[in-house]
Formats: sequence, C-alpha cells, structure tokens
Amino acid sequence: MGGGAKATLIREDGLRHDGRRPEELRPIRMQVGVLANASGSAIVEYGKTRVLAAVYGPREPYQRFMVLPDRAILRVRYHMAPFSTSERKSPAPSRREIELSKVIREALEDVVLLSEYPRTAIDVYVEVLQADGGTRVAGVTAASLALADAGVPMKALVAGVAVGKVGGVLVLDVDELEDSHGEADMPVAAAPDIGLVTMFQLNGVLSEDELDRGLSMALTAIEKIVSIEKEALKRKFEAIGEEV
Amino acid sequence: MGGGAKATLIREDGLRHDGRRPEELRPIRMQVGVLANASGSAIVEYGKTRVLAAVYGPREPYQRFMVLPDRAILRVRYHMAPFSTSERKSPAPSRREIELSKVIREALEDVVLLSEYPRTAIDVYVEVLQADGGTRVAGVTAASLALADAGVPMKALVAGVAVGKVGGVLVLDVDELEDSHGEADMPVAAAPDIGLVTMFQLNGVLSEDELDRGLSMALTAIEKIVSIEKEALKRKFEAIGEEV
Amino acid sequence: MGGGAKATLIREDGLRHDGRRPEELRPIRMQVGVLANASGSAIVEYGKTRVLAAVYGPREPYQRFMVLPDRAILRVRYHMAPFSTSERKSPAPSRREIELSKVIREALEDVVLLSEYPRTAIDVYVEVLQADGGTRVAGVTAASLALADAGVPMKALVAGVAVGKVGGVLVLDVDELEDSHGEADMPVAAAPDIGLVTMFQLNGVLSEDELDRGLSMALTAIEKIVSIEKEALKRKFEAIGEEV
Amino acid sequence: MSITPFKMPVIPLIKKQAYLNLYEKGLREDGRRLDKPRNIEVKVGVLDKAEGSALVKLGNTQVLVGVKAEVGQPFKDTPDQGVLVVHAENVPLASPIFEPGPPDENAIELSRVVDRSLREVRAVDLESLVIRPGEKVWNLWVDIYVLDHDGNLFDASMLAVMAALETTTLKDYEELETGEILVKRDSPGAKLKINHRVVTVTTAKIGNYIIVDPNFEEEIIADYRLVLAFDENMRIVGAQKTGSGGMTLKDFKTALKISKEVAQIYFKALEQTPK
Amino acid sequence: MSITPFKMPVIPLIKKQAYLNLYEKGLREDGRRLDKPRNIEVKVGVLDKAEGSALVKLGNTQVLVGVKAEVGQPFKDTPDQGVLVVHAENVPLASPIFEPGPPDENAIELSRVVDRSLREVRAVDLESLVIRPGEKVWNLWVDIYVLDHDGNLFDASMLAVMAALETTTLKDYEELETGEILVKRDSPGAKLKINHRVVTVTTAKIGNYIIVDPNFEEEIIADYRLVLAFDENMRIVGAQKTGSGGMTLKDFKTALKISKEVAQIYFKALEQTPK
Amino acid sequence: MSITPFKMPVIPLIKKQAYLNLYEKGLREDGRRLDKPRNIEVKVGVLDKAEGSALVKLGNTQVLVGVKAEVGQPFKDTPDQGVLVVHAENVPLASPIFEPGPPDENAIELSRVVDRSLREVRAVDLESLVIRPGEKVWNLWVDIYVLDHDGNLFDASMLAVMAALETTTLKDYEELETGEILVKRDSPGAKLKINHRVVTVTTAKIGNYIIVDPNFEEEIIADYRLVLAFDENMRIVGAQKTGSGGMTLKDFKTALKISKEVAQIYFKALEQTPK
Repeated sequence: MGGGAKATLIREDGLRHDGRRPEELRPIRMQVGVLANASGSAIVEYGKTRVLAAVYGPREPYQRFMVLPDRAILRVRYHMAPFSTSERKSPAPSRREIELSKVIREALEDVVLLSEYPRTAIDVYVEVLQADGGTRVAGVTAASLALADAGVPMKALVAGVAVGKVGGVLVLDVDELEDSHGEADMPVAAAPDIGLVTMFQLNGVLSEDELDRGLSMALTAIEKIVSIEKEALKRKFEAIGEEV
Repeated sequence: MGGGAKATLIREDGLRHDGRRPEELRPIRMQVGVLANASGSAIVEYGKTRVLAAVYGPREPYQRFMVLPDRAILRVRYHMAPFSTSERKSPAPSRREIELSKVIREALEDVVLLSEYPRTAIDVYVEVLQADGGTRVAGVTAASLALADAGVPMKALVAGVAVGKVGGVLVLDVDELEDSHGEADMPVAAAPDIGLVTMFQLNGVLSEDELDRGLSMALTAIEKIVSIEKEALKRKFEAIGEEV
Repeated sequence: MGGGAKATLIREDGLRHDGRRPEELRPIRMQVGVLANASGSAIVEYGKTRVLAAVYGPREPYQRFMVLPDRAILRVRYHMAPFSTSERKSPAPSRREIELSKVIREALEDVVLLSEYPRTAIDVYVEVLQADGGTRVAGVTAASLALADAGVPMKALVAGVAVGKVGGVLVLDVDELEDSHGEADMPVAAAPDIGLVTMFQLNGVLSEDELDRGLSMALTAIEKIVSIEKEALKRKFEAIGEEV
Repeated sequence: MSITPFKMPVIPLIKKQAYLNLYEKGLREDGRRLDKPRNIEVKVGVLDKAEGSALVKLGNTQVLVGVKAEVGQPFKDTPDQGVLVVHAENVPLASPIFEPGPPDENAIELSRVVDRSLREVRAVDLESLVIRPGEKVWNLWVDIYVLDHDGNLFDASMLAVMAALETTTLKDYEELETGEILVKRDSPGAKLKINHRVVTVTTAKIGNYIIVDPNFEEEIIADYRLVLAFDENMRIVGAQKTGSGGMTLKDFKTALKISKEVAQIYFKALEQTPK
Repeated sequence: MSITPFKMPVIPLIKKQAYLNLYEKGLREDGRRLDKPRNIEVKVGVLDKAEGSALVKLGNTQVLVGVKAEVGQPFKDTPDQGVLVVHAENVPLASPIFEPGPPDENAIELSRVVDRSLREVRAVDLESLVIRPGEKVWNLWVDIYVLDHDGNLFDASMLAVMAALETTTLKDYEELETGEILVKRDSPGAKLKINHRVVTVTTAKIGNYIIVDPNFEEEIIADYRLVLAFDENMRIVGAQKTGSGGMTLKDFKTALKISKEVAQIYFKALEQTPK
Repeated sequence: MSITPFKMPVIPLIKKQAYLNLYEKGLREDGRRLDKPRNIEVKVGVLDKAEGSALVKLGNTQVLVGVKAEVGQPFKDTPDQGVLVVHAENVPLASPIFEPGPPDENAIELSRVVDRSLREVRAVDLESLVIRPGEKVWNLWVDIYVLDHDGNLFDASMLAVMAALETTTLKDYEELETGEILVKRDSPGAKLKINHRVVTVTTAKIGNYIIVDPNFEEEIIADYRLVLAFDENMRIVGAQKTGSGGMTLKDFKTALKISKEVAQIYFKALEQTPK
C-alpha cells in the first residue's frame, strides 16, 4: 500500500495496467518433482512470481526433543532468494519472512494428516526465486503440491491467491505494482474440497461489502488453481506411467 | 560520573537539587503480588525509578542438563524496557545489563535456601520500567520481595541503595542527575537481619574515610528499606486474611 | 594480491625487500610447553609472525552428542587477536577465519591417530598474536607441535610454509608485504616423513611450471621446518630430563 | 523456520469438555457470555520518560505500551513522512511460556498486525512528523510490553497502543545553525496528530463455538483465532487468521458480526479513558 | 571452530567396495569413465529481477546464480574499483544434510574459493565499474543458490557464476544534481566487461583412484578433493585441497593432468551456451 | 540471563579442608602467606603491531594486553574527549573452562571493572586524544587477552593494561585537505598522557580466612572475592564484590587493610618494569 497512485492501475477501458480484467488471474504454471534430493518438490509461477517448494520427511527431527507423541510436527520456512527482489535482499531472515513462515505453516497444518506420523518432522522449504506480488500465496500452492508429490497424505489440496483493491476496484491476483500502490491486499488460501479457508490476512482498508465480495472472488479463483494443481500432479503420474 | 558539574547538585542551603537532605531517601513505594501468572511479583519505586520483578519456580529448567544435584540454580535477568530511558534503549541485552544480571544474582544467591530444591531452577526477572538512578539496587529490593511473595524460603530479606558523592558531599539514594554529574556512585545491597553485604560496587573516587562513612549510610538506609519490605509483605497477608 | 607493485619487492641485486634470497626462510623460532593449563602448547614465530597454539584433550566433549563411535573428533579454531593486525580486528570470527579453521583442521586430521580415542574430542586452538604473512601455515606448525607436546599420537609431524610469486620471481615464506603486492600466494603444509601434502591452496596466478617449482620449494622448506620442530621437542624432553 | 508448537501446556480433554458444556449454555468459566469481552481498564500517562504511554488490563492480561519520539531520518522512499516502528517483546515475567531472547514468531506477528492495522488506514498522521523533508523527521518507537499474559494479546496491545498514541506529545524543537535539531525536553510540546482510531477484535473458534476475547486457556484449546481491525467508521482496516485450524465462510461471518459489536465496546473504553 | 563432521551419512563399506571394483574396470556407477564429468546444461537469463543469472545442471546437481548490480561505495583502499561480493547459501531444500541458518564452513569455503579464482586473475574488470572514483561504484552481488546437491558444488557453482557474469548487464544511469545516481531500470544497459573466463575442476581421491566431478556419494567416500581453477589460457588461477586426506605429489600430478582436460569440456559448455 | 554456575570443576571437600588447615598455619599451598601475592613479571612492548602492549605473569596466570590507537569519531556527548574501549576475551586456550564464543558475563565483568577503575579517576587523559573537536579523536582499543588462567584475572589484567597504556605511543599525523587524518605509521610519535596509575587488588574469603591474589582453585572454593582499585594516592577508585557469598563489615575492613599493602607491591612492580 502507501504511495500515491503513481501508475494508472486501472485504465480507462476498465482493464488493469497489464491488460488483465479485474477478475483475471495471471498465467499460472506448475510442475512437480523438479528436485532429485527432496521427498517432494514443486515449482509454481503466477505471472513473474516464481516459487520453489521442497518437502523432506516425515523424518526423525534434527533435535530429538522436538517431537510430539501423537503426531508429526510441521516445520516451514518461507525464504526469499537474495536475487528475487528489485533490491538485493539480505539472506538473513527478516521479520516479514518469520511471520510468513508461520502463516504458511498454519495454512497447511489443518490439511496434512500429521497424526499418521507420530514423533517425526515434516519439513517444508519455500524459496521465492522471483517476487512480483503474491509470493506467500504462490508459496502455499507450491508447498501443497510438494507435499502431495512427497506422498504425504492430506485431507485436500490447498491453494492461495491475493485479492486487491486498486483505484477503487477489487482485482484478483495482485502483482507487485498493484500491491505497492493499491488500497488493499488480501491474501487468502483455502482447501476448497473441504470448504475451509486456511490463510486469511488483510493489509489495507475495505468496507464489509468489499470484504465479502473479495473473499468470494478469492475462493472462486482458488478452486480454479486447485484444478491446475491436480493437472500438474496427474501429468507427473502419467509420466511415471509412461516410464514403467 | 563524567561531565562537569552542569547542574548545582548541592544548593547553598546544603540541600540537594531536588530538595532532599544528603542522607534522605527518595519516596519509596512497594507492592507485592502485582502479576497473576508469576509465582511471585513485586513493583518497587525509589522516586521516579520504577522496577518490576517476577519469580517463576522452583520449576524444572527449560534445558534439562542445566541443574545441580544438591540445590536449585538461580537464573536472574536484569533488563531495561525500551521506554525506560531518555533515549530509547535497544531491547537486545547490553554489556551493562549482562554484568548487572550477574551482580543481582550474586546479591540474592547467599540468602535463598537453594538446597531446599535440588535439580530445579528459580527464575528471577527484573524489568526496569523507568530509570532515574539506582535501578540495580531497586531491582535487588524488588527481586527479594518477589521471592518472598513466591514463598521461596530465604535466610533474610535483601534490599539495596546507592550512595553517591556529589559536590564533595556523600548523599544517599542518588538519582540519575546526581549519578551522571557526581564524583562517585556506590551501589550496596545487604541482608541486615543476618549482617551481610551481598552487593558492593564502587564507580568513582573515594577516600578510605568516605568509603567507610558511605557504607554506614547505606547500611542504615537498607535497614529502613527492609522494614518497608516487611510492611509490604504484611499488607499482602492481611489482604489475604480479609479475603478468607 | 591486488594493488600495483607499490614497493620494490625484488631489488636490483635479486634479493627481496627485507634482504632475503628468494628461497630463504625468515628466522624461525619455536618453543613448546609454554602454557600451564593446556594439555600441550607451542609458540611459533616466522619472522614477525607469531602464533600460539594449545591443545586440550582427548576429553569428553562439551556437548555429549558431538562424538564418533570409532574415533576422536578434532575441533580446530584459528583466531586472530584483535591487536595482531595493522587495523584492529573485530574479535567476532570472520569468514576468513572460519575457512582457515577448516583448512587447518584438514591439514592435521590425517596424521593424528584419532581412532585411539573413540568418543572423545581433541581441541586445538590457534591464536595469531602477530600477523605478518603466513599465519595459517605457522598455525599448522604450532598446532602440530602442541599436539606432540600434549602427547597425542601422530603418524608424523606436520609443518607449513607459503610460497609466493613477486615481481615474477618465486619466493619462499612470503611476508605480509609480499602477500599484499605479489602475484600469487600458495600456502602448503605437509608431513614429509610420510610423504603427504595435507594443506594446499593457491591464491593467485601461476603457470603449470611455476606451480611445480613452487611446490618443490615448499616441500624442501617444510622438511627443514619439521627438523626445527623436532629440535624444539627435544629441548623440552632434555629439560625434563635435567629436572629429574 | 516456523515449527508446530510442541511445548505448549496441555489442557486436559476433560477440561476442554467442561468449557464446551458451558458454551452450550451460552456461558464461560468466568461467567461471561460468548460474545462479551472481559473487563477493560485503560490508564494513560503512566511513564515519565516516554512521550506517550498506556497500561491496559483486559481481565488478567496486562499490557504496557511506551511511545518514544526521537529525531531521526525518514525512509528513503518516503521523505515526506515520519517513521513509525511497532515492536513487541515477550517479556518473560509475563508468562511461564515466555523465555528470554529476541522476539519469536508470535511476538513478531503481534507487532506486525498492530503495525499494519495502524499503517494502512493512516491512523497516525505521518506527514505531520516531518521536520525537514528528506532529512529530519520524528521517529516514533511504539514498544509493546506484555506484563501478564492471560490471552488476547492482540486486542489488549492495540488498545494500549492506541491510548498511548492518542496521548503522545511531541516536544518543541529548534533548528540549530549546524542543521542539528535541538529538542526542548521540558517544553509543553504538541499532541501527536491522529487521523483514525483503530481497535482489533479477536474471536476464537472452539468446538462449534465462536467466542470473543479468549483467555489463555481458551487460546490453547482454540482451533484458530480471527483478528479483525476496525476504524471508527467501522471499515475493516486489517485482518489475520492465526492458528492452524481452517475456517468456514459461515464461521467467518459469525465472527465478523460479533466483532463489530465488541469493537464498539473497545471504542467506548478508549473514549472514556481519563486523559 | 571447525569440527570433524559427525553427522554425515555413512556409506556402507560394501557399497564403497562396489565403487572401487567399478573404478578398477575404469567405470563409475553411472557409466562414466573416471576422467569424465557428468552431463552439463547451462541456461542463462533465467531470472527477471537479476542483472545476470544462470542455472547449471551438472548431472543431478543444480545451482542457480543471480547477479545483482547496485550503486554503492568502493572499498576505501580500492577507490578505483567496483565491488564484487560472492555469497553462497546452503539452501535447505537442496539436500537432507543442509539445515536452515547462516552459511556454514562448507558454504563459506565454496564462496571464497569461487571468489578468489575470479579475483586473482581479474576475471571481472572491476575498474570498469567505477561511476565516480572513490565515491560511487557498481557493487556486484553474486549469489550462489544450490537447489539440488548431488556433489561437486565447486564446479557447478563456478560454471553458473561465470555464465551469469558473462550475461550481466549494467543499466544506464544518470547523475543527479544532488550527486545521487539514478539508475534507469528499463534501459538496455551495457554488458559487464569480462577479462577472463574461469572454470574450476574438482577431482577426488578414492581408494587408489583419482576421479573427476564426484557425485555426492563419491564425495562422502573420498579421502580428499582437489579443486583447480583455470583461465582460458590454462593458467592456474586458484587451488584448494578440501577434505582431510593427505595428498601425494604423484596424485597431484595425475589430478592436474585430468583436470586440464576436463577444463576444456567446461569451457566448451560455456562457449556453447545460447545467450 | 545470569545463571548459577553449574559446570565448574568441583574441588573435593577433602582438598578444601587441606587448604583451610594450611591457612590456619598462615600458609598456602605454594608456600605463600595469606596476604602475599604471587611472583609478578611485567614485560612491555611485546607486540609490534600494537601501539602499546604488555605481558603479565602473576604466578601461572598469564595475560597479554594490546592497545591499538585508531583515528575515529568521539562520542556525541563528549566531543572533547578521545574514546577508550576495554574489551576482554576468554580465549579458550587459557583454560579448560573457557569455550569459544562471545565474551560471557565473567569476561564482561572483568573488562567493565577494569574500564571503570581507569575511567572514574581519569587515569588516561582523554582530553589529550582530541584531533579535531567533535569530529576526529583517537580511539584506544585495549584488548585483554588471557593466555593462561590460574586465578586472579582482575589484578593480572589491570597490571597488564596499566603497563601497556604507560608505554603506548600515538603516531604523528597530518590533516589532509579533504579533512582526512593521515597517520604516519613509521613516525616516532608521542607517549600517551597518563594522569594516574591504577592497580586493583583482589582478596578472597575462604572459610574464615581472607587471602589475597587467589589462584584458580582458591577462587573455586571462595565464598566471594573483593576487588578494590587504588590510584597512586591510595584513593579508592573502584570496587566490586564478585561471587555469591555475603560479606561482613569486619571482613571488608580486613580485606581493605591487606589490599592497601598489596597495592604497594603492585605499584612497585609497575615502577620497576624495564621500558
């Protein structure tokens, strides 16, 4: 937020600065199984935002006391590569990264069947390779895919998207420019197959009506993104089928 | 210390800059049981200096190996709130705070009956909310009260006070202004009921005679402060009596 | 490296800036058993470079899990005293010190009979008291001596020396001036009695032929330095003999 | 690295059931209804060395906030604004679950949610903090100091922050010839300019119930909490789901409805604070 | 404190023997000869927000490098040179043996060996990075990001760093009246000036054999590795023995011979990278 | 967080009794009387790269001190004074109880007691360290490096610091047109101006005895130690009780009496140091 409307975020024809309609997603690309060492991995792109996620585990935790007797613990790190941003980002974890690691962990924790693996840890590493808005929600999507790729049982797939308000208009899947100059940014993640919102944040100012409509926009889009996730997973299993 | 005598610390009538006589304490206020979670707590004011102390334990230490087979260990943190000083204090522990945590621990360690609780830890947290000179000695007083409030058995109550030398005169209970511009600051803590000095530091320059007299002044004052401690504890038990 | 040839490193008479011939070592001094607490210790000087090493152990490691079932682990710290350099060095370990600690550990690990002491740690502390070039190689020499002084069994003694290239000439035992303005610095350590090079680094540019010749120069010098080590150890045992 | 909490106190199942049985009757352990906050006390001007301060008690939860104003530099990309920094610490005397050390993810989340809820709606008039554009501005350090943690640190902290900011005074100053700014420590100064009053309201989902202003034990057994920030015009100026449970749309709407009512109670508490 | 690794995966003796038996026949597990590197893929320009970038796959090892160019100050003792910083991180998604946290001794060694091999031969023309001598120069941040660790991070990283630097563009800029430098983010810019192309070649000593480009398991069972850096004129521009085994002169010479040949393969891979 | 030491070596009770039996006879394990310090050796000028240095042996305790003088800025509130920083490190080669890492509370206490004892009496003439008021002053870094720890680090360190300061030389310098200060490294320079000579004397309470200059084992069994700092006029210029035992007034007076005598021995050792 902040800053004046330096750029014209909504053009005269009602389209956005990059030509999208308000409820239009950026091109989304996904691929799973992109890393050899990890138990599961995925790369996800929302336009120019590119996020890589990897899962290790369930495995014995590095520090033995860090366990729960009745289920696995989830350990999540959201991290930005130094070259992912316009100005080089220091590799030390920022306060923002610490908060988002928590928010992403909590967006996943309710769908992973942790009780299947007592006394173990499941590690999820989310690395932002290129940041152009929506990195945390693309991160949730990538993490969910990597968990599925690792064969970790889940109640449902999770995906995320951010709704924004720019020039008074609610828009879907905000990019960095819209995020910096808009009036609101509302990152949402959900598991539509079980009807649960698992991440919900609002940075900005909305009326109650806008909040309602924005949330609906987000949930509709998330259904679409989850179906793209399913295709990506299917492609992988088909590929394995071909290999056999 | 340091600085020239920017302020007139001793006025022509022989009184101090705030109107006190050389051997006069600032108004002292104490209250115990001010926090709900802590095993024991106390707030202590020496004039504008305000210190809050809390005790947790005896309890199993966070790190299991951190114990002694024959007695409890004492863990003390002296810490200044960021808003306690004229310039905001960074919350990271300074070298000064590390030294004073040690000095306060050692001022308490000989009076607490640690051997009653082998293999446990007793945690004492001293938070300076407002700093106007004498924070470490007010901290010892608050910590001693909080220990008593927590029901930790002690040989005797401890209290502290700082003696200073300003404009060539020995003064009791120095405040920040006197500390910054005076010639010496001598923080003392003692358990008068068993005749032991448990904290003794001198920052500044004194003759042997001044040291002797200063120490006597401090010990006389400490007796008075311990009696105020006893009243504060009595008030609490009376209050409990009324409740029953 | 870097910098132009500000100083004339090779004089017209073919000698070096300090009057040495290209293949001439600086005066080397060594003494073992210089510290009372350590299991073994040594001080080593290459000209103005002065390094102190101490060994503790084999002993139970501070952190119990930090062991190997079939042999001792070696823990090495290379550290520069704040007053060892022209500009005061911050006492926090630099990236350079972290790398050199590893390089020195690896220069010793193959000669120490670690399998004699399973489940223990042998700690080697290398402190640079004065830095005038060649501190890591003097450090290896000092560490090897301190290990011998501690009675830790070794296959052979290790020593180190740096070969440089200045003004186009290969020179032995470079000092700081030659290191800063020369074209190459090649630190080498070896255990000549068993024919093994245990440290090998090159910072700078050499032809294959220069590399060959430089390595030979280093190995010849290292034989000489090892014989000085043996004398230093002999002096100690003679001294003990006299005492008996 | 964010890690599933593995050291939190365990509330026995039987106790949780007791809570749920009470909720079924529309009540809570302390006699409150599900949609009512605890008793609120707000005291301002409690610290002499801070330019603004407040102590808030929300039931047994106690939060102390100090605001320090210092002359400093603006951020490079906002030369025409002062600087507002919100910082929260888990002071270990506040709870047996706090350990000394730098702020953990919970303290960081707390300060960031408070910060965003103020920042997005421009609650503090940062433009009025400029002394010399691009060079000298007021830096406001807002330090949240939790003294006693019995749940709902979000609402208690936001109340204390708001009350402290509303009573913050910026001292008079003088520009010296050298360009330095001399702050007159003993001057009366002027009130900090506040554009909007903001509160957060926290609800928690426990079993099938939505309750407001959870205490510590309720937080432990909650599936998740929802923090909603409102300004005096009842616009939503911030939100955060915290905790790992998933939220249905229906529950969200219920929570929003309850929160709007409780916001009024919080606003009233701020309104009635003696200044 | 450098400590003998005590947490590395253990390769069973029987497996090590199997490797040695294959080496005896001149072969390796993946069918390679002892003196051949794995398949090399180099892709440049893979990152939009970096001024230069490359992704290198060396077998299953994947390294991503981004180069960021920012206007900053020169070092005090080199007012007429830009600043080059090489940094490597053990990103934990790359390997089960990496833990989150600041770079450990291995990551530091990696970045320092790469840095020295570039610096000593002046591979990057640092003089051309000066904007205003002593005051404003380009700072080049070269970040090595290991994505998948299957051994030989030295060679893969150096290939990626070199490819990234060779395709790095410095944006046009303007000096403002205030002395500030305004970088024109959307300008075409100019190529970074490279004086020399550098590669490193890593060999490993296992049993009585010298092999090149070890994979992760080979690194675990190796006595030591030897990293040799070459420029395009086949001068040796850096070297590092890493690992605790001692090296004979004979083995050194064998390793040098193999390395020189493999350097040509690496140079060719860089040469043939589509730009 | 200061924690009761729980890892110190345990001196068996029987050994402690043996010490006490000796004290009863007025003697100590090494033949000393209770009120006598160990043998003192002071060597100055032992480091080439430091502007001042000294090595002190007090029995088996060895402390090395280096003083570095660098041109820097004054503190904002003392524009007319140079800067003196005292820093102590527990170098791990000095004792099996030292671990590598940043200074712990003991090292911090050591450096702060030494610092205060110098500072309060203005032992070093900080005013003479000003180069350009408010802008450029000499910064003196006094680094205490304990090489062998056999007790009484306070007295040994203070002796070494004093001897090092008394032989510290400030190089000549030149003000360049740019305002920079060019230090002439090879100039003869001038002696640092010292106003007062300071020593500390440490006594320890063990059983019913007060002993001076305790060795390491005596420190372990002591109830507390008392550090008293004196200047050459025998004013008391600093004090610190360290250790957790309580002190009676009577013991304080005994300790003060002994300390005054030992201070003379220390002063003589400094006096007689060849320079």
